[in-house]
Amino acid sequence: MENLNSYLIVSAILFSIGTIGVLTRKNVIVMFMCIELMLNAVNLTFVAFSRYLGNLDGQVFVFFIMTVAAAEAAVGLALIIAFFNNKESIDVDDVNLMKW
Amino acid sequence: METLFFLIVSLVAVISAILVVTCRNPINSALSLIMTFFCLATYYVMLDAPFMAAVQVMVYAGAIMVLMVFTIMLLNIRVDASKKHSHKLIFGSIIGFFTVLNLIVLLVKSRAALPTGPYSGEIIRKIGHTELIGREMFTNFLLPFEITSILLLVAIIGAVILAKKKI
Amino acid sequence: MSNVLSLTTFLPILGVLLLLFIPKDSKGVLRNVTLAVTVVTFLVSLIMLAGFQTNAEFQFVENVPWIAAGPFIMRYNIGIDGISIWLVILTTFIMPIAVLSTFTAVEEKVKEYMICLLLLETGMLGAFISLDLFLFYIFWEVMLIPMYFMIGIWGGKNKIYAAVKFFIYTMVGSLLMLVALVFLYFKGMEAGIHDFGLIQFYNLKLDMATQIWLFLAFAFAFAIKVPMFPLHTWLPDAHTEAPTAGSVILAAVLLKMGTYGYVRFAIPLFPEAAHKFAPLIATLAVIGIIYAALVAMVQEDVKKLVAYSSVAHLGFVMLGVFAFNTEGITGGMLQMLNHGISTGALFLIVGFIYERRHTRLITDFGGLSKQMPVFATIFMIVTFSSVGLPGTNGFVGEFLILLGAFESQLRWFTVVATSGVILSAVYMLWVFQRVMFGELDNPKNQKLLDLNGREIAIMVPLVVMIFVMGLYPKPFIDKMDPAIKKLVAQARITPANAQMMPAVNQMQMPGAPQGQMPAGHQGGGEMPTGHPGMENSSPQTSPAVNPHNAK
Amino acid sequence: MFDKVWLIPLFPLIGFLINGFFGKKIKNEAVIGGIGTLMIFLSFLVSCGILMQMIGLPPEQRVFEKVLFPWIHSGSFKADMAFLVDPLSAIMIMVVTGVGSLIHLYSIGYMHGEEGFYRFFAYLNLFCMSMLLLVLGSNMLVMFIGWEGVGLCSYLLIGYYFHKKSAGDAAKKAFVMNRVGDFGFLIGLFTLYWWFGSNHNIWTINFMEIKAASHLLPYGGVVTAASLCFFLGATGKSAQLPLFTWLPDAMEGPTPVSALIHAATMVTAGVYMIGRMSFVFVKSPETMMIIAVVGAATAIFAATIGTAQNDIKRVLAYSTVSQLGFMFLAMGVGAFSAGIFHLMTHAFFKACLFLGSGSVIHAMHYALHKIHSHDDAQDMRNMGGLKSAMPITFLTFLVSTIAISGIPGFSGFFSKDEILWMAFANPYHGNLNIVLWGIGAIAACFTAFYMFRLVFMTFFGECRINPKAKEYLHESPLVITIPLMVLGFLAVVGGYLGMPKLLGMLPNYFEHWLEPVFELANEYGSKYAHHGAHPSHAVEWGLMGLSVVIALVGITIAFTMYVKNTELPGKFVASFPALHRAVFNKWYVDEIYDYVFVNPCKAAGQFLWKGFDVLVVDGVVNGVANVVMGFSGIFRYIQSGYIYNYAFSMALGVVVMLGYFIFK
Repeated sequence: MENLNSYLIVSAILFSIGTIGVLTRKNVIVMFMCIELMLNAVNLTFVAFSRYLGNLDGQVFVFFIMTVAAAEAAVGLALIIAFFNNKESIDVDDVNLMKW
Repeated sequence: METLFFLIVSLVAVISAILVVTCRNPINSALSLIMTFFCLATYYVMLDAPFMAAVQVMVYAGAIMVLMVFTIMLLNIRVDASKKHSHKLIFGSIIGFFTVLNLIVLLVKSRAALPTGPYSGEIIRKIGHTELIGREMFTNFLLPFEITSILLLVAIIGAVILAKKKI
Repeated sequence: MSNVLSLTTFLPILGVLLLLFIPKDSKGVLRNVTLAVTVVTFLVSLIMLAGFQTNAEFQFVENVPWIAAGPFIMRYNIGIDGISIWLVILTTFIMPIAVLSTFTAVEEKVKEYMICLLLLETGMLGAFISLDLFLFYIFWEVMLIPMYFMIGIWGGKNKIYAAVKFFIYTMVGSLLMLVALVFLYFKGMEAGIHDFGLIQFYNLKLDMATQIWLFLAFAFAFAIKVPMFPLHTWLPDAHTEAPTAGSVILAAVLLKMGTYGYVRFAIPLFPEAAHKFAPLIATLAVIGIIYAALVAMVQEDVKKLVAYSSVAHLGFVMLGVFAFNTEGITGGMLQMLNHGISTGALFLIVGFIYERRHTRLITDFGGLSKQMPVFATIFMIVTFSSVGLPGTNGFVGEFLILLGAFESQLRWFTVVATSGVILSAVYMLWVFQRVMFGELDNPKNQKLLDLNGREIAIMVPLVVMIFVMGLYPKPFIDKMDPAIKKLVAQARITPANAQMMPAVNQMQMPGAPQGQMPAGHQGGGEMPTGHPGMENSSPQTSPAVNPHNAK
Repeated sequence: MFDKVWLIPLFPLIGFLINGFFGKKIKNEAVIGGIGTLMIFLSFLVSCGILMQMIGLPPEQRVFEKVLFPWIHSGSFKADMAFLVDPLSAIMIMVVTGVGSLIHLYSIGYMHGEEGFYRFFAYLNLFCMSMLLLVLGSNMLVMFIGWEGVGLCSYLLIGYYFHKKSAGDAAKKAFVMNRVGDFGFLIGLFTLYWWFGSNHNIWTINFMEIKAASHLLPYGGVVTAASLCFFLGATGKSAQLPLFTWLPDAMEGPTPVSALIHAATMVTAGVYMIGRMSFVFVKSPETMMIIAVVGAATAIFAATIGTAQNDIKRVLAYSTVSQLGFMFLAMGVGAFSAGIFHLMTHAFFKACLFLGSGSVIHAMHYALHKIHSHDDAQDMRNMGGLKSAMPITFLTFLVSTIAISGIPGFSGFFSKDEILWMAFANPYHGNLNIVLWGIGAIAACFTAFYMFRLVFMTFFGECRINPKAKEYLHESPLVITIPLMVLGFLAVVGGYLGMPKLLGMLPNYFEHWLEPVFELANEYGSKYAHHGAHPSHAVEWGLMGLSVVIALVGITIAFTMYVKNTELPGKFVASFPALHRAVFNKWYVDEIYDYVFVNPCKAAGQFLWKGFDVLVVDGVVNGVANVVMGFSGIFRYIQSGYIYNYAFSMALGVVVMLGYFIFK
């Protein structure tokens, strides 16, 4: 097993890249993927800590996170489709109903 | 040897993650993301969590990403060159850079606690990861597990209602 | 029937629940159900009136624990006395009329409109019957919201501005009131009161500085609602933009909240401060009377004119209330009822012609008498009621107010205020003349239809009340008299209090029934029986009042 | 019979309700008019009964109060719906119901074929009811109901032809001017009530109770204030200076209305009120003097305007104002019964004059209508020579004119001469007496002049009406002429009730009758009267002769100018153009009022609305809102509405906070 810190650094980098993606991309689906990326970075942290601490709770959490991610993907993609049906676009700039 | 392997996997993971963000075509992004997921699965294996790796591949790389790709295909979005990024990439990069910096400094400055749990690599390998997870899940985490199922049900209903044009 | 008061108050809420089950497209059913609910509420309130004993006590009292949050204990404490019962009756009386007036006026979102109306009714009734300050505050705010929506959704073309203005004006005042309320609560705690019960607070003796600040906060909140000059500018806008029923309710009941607030809370809770500020408030009231009359005179929009006339009328009420004698306060109370009836009727009348012509500009009309004789007759009666012609209700209230104020320290204010009587005749008759008299030269007016059966049915009860209250106000006065005498006794300041006295932060008689209170510790204030008014009138109190009024 | 006094106002009320609610459905003019007339006639009968009973009683038992129901009771204030019957109100109800019945009868003919026939009779009945409440009220508040009620009816009846703008304006003007008076009435009421209450613990507005307590009132001081306020009320209602301008405009109403309301009854309410409260007024020498001066000034002022008017009704209107001035003069010099006496005789002859003019207008209108001419039927310049066409109208008109001019033997002489004599001989005003008398005498001269000018222009000379219309001129029907004849008869004989003692042929029944009412006032008055040398009988004879001569002079001038030498008026106008213009335009009083009161009020209203309400108050409110909005306008850029912006700020926040905790 590698050093815990290595995993955590990788995780941090992945998380940051995900953040950058969410912040900079306009395509809602890509943003969505970036969110998945961030979730996975967190998952990695969980698993790494779990392994390091010898406690399986972290991995159970990862399991739950995956379930939530699946649910999120389903609902989120449905939302995107619904949005696309309305606006013929998945550009996040067009999500402007809240804008005044 | 193991360190080298770790470095290669890390490199692949980071590069494909960067590709997710930078690729113009969402399909390419999706494919890169799958690549990242595989890298993560590799890490899980390296961390003595083969069950998690399997789930990672099946659920993430399989189910979720198929859903994504399917959606991309379904919507058939043109690749629009001019409007890829909402913000200047630089702002995002600054945020990202500082996030990394923060986290790394945090790592460096902090000292992890000593291992507390009973499950060392040997025990896991001896008993079997899947069994351990299963035991944990159906004893200590039974209620959350059941609630998760409800969550999934709600998500299914929500997805159906949202995606449908006329209910 | 011990909880008939709660029944009256929450019947409209039951109506709301009923309305929820009616599909929104069946407008006729919605309207009729709402009408039925309000009529039933009115009938229940009449039962209450029949059971009302003519004395100074609060009746139909219900007092149960409600919220206990840490140090704050709120109770569901309601009851009515001679002062509030008539306002309750006024509310329940006006509501069916207001509902009936919307039958053709509102075609969009009927269900929501009716729900708003019913919620509003509960809010108004609740505010009138609350004997717990916190409960009062809640109902006070409850009223605000349906009214906000009524103006904002079903209003005229400038509705958003008007609705927001109305909301913010009122909100500013009520926030101050909330602060004062909490402060009062803590003051009460020091004296051993552990809830927001109004009656306990009546017995609280506060030092002058506290009284002044609390009075100012309460008075500000109520002054906005009244509205008193110069806080009145929300009223013309709100009235002009609100739908007819909204204007009617706003004028008939909501404005009374302000004056009622003075009568029920601001004066008896802080009598010394009230006396101290009486000249200021009388000044503002008198300015309001003259000012609103002058401004009303030059209005081009009938509805705005009526709105300004409200300001003038409420100025009279304030003058009467701050006379601190039986005549003045009785006049003020009567004038509240009168104003509810006659100004409500005026808004209905404006609504009738607006529905027909979709304009309210005076210049668009002229000569309608010829085309609409019934309308002309009713309009004229209401106009004269608003002007205060003897024989109509407007006179009795106005007269008693002026008489009471003249007897009190406010003599010179009264003289000025009386000239408002002239001005009211000027602007009301002028608008009547321009709308109803003259040649019927506008071709659009030549095909106007006279009032139909429903509209006449709306106006008849109001017209009847105009004459009943004008010719035989005795039952009204008799019912409210004991309560007003009690109020006068509470509002009277004893010489000891009139000095800048040290704080007497203790209750005189903790938990004693309210009715025995005034005679107990207010020197010389034996509950009058033989010649009550003579003892209540100002001359005796004048030496006590003078030190404060001297400026 | 006294007990049935409430029937008197009740009958007209019933008539009002019947005609008001069902008149439109009845349609039959005879029935509507019949009901209206019958109701007021029934009141007249009851009034007669009361009068008869009162005559049978000794003077001290002639006061009776009937409480109908309690009205406003609050605190110490008490006002009942109650009626007071005493010699004064007995006379008033006789005049109101008597003259009222005749005018109702007349209206059946005069209003024939009008669109709102039922409305007219309903209003007329309502008016009678209000007027009866006014004179019968046993406290100030019931009087005030009537007081305002007659104002209302006057408003309704002046505005009867509501499609005419001038009618609407006149109606409003009348009501508002009356309201100015009402303001005074109310303040006066408050002052008395408060003074008695706070000083003597007598909380009352009941006339009899005030009378009983009136010895407590001081001379002058608060009484002056109160009585001046009441007097302001009287000037509004009775069209005295400075509130007289509504009365001539009120002629926009139908002629019977002018006769009933604006000549015989309503406008005399102010006089009646002073009479009713004589014991208060007389306690203030200042007020008495002001009343006398205002009365005399009004008498002369209105008389001058009357000389230059061409509208037949307007001349009569100014004449009414002038005659009312005489009544106030009488009140002001303490000759209360003379004032009331003049009120009564004036009711007879002025009602007759108005009805006569109505008859003329009716005929003119008919004739002009027949030839589709749009000439003014009320303009005397279009009349002339009508005496042959309308003999009965002419005769009654002439009789009444002689009466008003003060020719001995007719009623006006007795009452007016009594007033002039009292103005000269009263003990109250010292040296002012001679001035008052002089003004009164000159006003009487003017009266004779313009009244005969009216008669000559209308009935004498050649007919100036369109020749084609001439053949349509005819005498009015009986229903119109009967009231004329009755009133004409009364105008002749009415005066014999109150013959001056000096002539000694008959006792002065009238003064004797009212003695118990004014006894107290005279007693109070004598406290400060100047008991100088009482003018001798010779002086009285001389003055009486002088006033007759003055009247004759007026008549002669009129005769010279309008019968013998018809160019004279034109020459006169040509030589004094400014004077004529001023008189013709009523001394520009209306314009002055517009300039001084009406326009500033409107301007103030505009300013307060646009300047203060909108600019200052709303400016502050909107200003606060604008400041908030200005800031939010800056901050809104943060709230772009784009999700990624929010995400960006969130991420930034997380990074910064994390960084803070890490690097600190």
